[in-house]
Amino acid sequence: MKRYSRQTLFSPIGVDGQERLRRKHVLIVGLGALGSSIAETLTRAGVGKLTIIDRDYVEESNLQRQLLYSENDAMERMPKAEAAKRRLNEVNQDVEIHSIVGDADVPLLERLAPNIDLIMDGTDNFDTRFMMNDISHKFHIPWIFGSCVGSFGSTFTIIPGKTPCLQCLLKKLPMRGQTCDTVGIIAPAVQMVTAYQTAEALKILSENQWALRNTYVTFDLWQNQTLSIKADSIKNADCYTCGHYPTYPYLQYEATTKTAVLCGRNTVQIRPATSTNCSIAVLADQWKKAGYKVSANPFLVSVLKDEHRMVLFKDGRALIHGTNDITIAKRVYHSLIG
Amino acid sequence: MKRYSRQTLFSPIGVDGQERLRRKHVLIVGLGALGSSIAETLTRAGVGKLTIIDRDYVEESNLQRQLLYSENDAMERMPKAEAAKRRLNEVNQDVEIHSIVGDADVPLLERLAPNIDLIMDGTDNFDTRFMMNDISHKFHIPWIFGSCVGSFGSTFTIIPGKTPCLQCLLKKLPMRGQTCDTVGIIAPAVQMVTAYQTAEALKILSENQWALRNTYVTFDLWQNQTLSIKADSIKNADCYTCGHYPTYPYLQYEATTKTAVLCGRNTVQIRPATSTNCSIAVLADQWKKAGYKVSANPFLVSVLKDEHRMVLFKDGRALIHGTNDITIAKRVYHSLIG
Amino acid sequence: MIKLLLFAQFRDQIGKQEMQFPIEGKTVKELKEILKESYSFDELDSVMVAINEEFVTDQEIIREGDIIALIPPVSGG
Amino acid sequence: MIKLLLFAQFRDQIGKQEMQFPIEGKTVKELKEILKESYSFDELDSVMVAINEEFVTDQEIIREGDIIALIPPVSGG
Repeated sequence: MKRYSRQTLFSPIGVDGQERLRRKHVLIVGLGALGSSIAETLTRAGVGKLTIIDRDYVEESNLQRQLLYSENDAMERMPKAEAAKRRLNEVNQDVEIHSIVGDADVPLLERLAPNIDLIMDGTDNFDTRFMMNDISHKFHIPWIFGSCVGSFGSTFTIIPGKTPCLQCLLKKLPMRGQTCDTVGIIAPAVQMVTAYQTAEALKILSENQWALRNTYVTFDLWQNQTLSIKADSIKNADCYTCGHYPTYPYLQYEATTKTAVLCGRNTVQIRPATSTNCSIAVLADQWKKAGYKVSANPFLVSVLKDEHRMVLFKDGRALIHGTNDITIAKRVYHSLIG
Repeated sequence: MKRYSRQTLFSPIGVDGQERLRRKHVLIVGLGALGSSIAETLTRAGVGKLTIIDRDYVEESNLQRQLLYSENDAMERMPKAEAAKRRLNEVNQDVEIHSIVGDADVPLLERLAPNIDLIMDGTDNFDTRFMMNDISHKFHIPWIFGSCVGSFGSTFTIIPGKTPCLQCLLKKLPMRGQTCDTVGIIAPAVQMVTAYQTAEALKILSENQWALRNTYVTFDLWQNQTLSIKADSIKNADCYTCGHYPTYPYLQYEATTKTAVLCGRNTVQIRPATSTNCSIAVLADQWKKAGYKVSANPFLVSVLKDEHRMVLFKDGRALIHGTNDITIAKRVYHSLIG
Repeated sequence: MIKLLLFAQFRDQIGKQEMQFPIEGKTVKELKEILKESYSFDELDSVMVAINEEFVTDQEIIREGDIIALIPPVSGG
Repeated sequence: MIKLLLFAQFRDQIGKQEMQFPIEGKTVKELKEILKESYSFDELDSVMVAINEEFVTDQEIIREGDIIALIPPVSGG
């Protein structure tokens, strides 16, 4: 165990905590900036088993902030889950890496959940996060929310039966259009979120729950702001996810984002879970600022991103033209809307 | 510039800021946990040129927290500066990496300084930091201090002519024996320090000095403490480094740590810059707790670390037995004393 | 008087990270309405509100000297 | 009464992260001496002291209600 000597010397972990880490299985959903950094830290730390999920492949514009990936991965358009696994194996062969190239949808998460000790948030959209939140509570698995954009980030550790859940915090799916593809992102903001996330993960995995932070942290590294906010009082006893009579709404078919390939049109339709009233003007404005070609009328907005054109209707429905591939369509959609 | 699109979309950097980054040359002193993380972030960010210095080679016990390095590097005992360079080249060929396997001593730092825009602290000892502090002020180069141990870390951005310097903060060389080899270290503490350090670096390199933090940050990730401390009032006008009549004491021969190989004895002697009264009892106690074999009397303490025995005298002088190699001797010394 | 801390896009919109506001006695919901009208803040429905480093609901009544933070959820990662 | 915040080894030594102390009117230097005698804190020479989130010198006089942080420099990296 010489390999982990600096971690076992840290007295709250110690040799026993290291052995507990080794027996744990962590699910990382999403392997973008947050997910790849979390995966590297937990692999180096000697967690027993990681299951990593991502539907995307490595692109040149990922390299600025996404650890694990090399220029070669971008050139080969390697799926992130495979590229990550390859590098993680070079870094620590002791850790069993189970990689899944695909969508983290309800059936997949329900199948994986029974064997998982902790879920880490590496996603870039609230659709998936609300699913993870329901899975976490249905199967009594802690999960650690994290998100960032620009120089701004947030994180919160959610313990079923104890803390408020993501629904208690957010009430409804936010839809804002502030994404890494519209307002950018700097790597230190990612690192700060994952430093908080992985510190909490090490506490849970080494069974030091007493040390958990219990606050929602939010910061802006460029503006030099940090806030640590108590959240206990907003735990909602009637919450459909963590309340007394849970229904796990985001695991129901009606609540999941629907996609359909429009035959012969080289187009995918995406219909979000809840029909939000999206502010087309705000989105159009943000996309213009980010340098995309945009045209809008009161009913819809059309935006060109690389070789795809997305048309977004006021009710939140979107058509992604230029592809028959649902994965690509979802990527375009979430990169522009969040 | 598609590669940096998420960074140029971040409006305080933008396309112009990215071009400014590309024209900068950063010196990273030390490539342990802090240095390797800083090097990876700045390389991915597209800084024009990095000079990286480290005297050490990769060991198995580094892998738990030091990015860039693989099991293979540890097996081959690759010098850190070379192993780092190899990985950085895989990650971003645009960035020119100049690697130096060796000691960051006064002559080397004086030779490099005239071409450097920013110095990043990746060291594990205050000897080197006080030298960097003097170099920074003599050549008017900003530098960003960082340090960590256990779950605890600190960072401060030092701007010559503006902020207090490391001497103003610390007055004298601390000598405490709390090092990663005695009380351990968890990777998230490293990441948090480097998130702060690299955010400040991006501000300086993209010429957004207005956004600098101006406080000393210290945190404990396990105890959930963070403090951001104003430091202006301790800037000392009589400081020998940043005051009106600087003498740059740590660049003088008398103030540098002296080493001597004791011929025929397979032993190196290390004599620290200032003769400190070290508390032998405290050090002995810490080393015992960390699991090393220790014996002490009122005049000296002897500690066994791997195949080396170090004998430390009350005046701070140390003998490292079992080697003729000054680099190895310094490594043992700093890993146990700091 | 209360102090309003602004994060992310709210800060960008106003151009500073804090504002003073004479709004004690009103609820968080009323504060949101004022912000919407006077500063055309958007999407205040999904923003999180903390008073003195503790999350509160829309019904919470604001008191003299409170420090109120508006925290927008962001989705990136 | 003042509040003392303890970091790193000081926290470990006392076993808690804060303490109350009736020490207003005294200097930081005197506080250090008391801590050395009563709690056998070591190496207080090189510790950094902040009062209300601002670094101070040994000569600073402590006032009622001050929050004092003892910050040990650590060398690791």
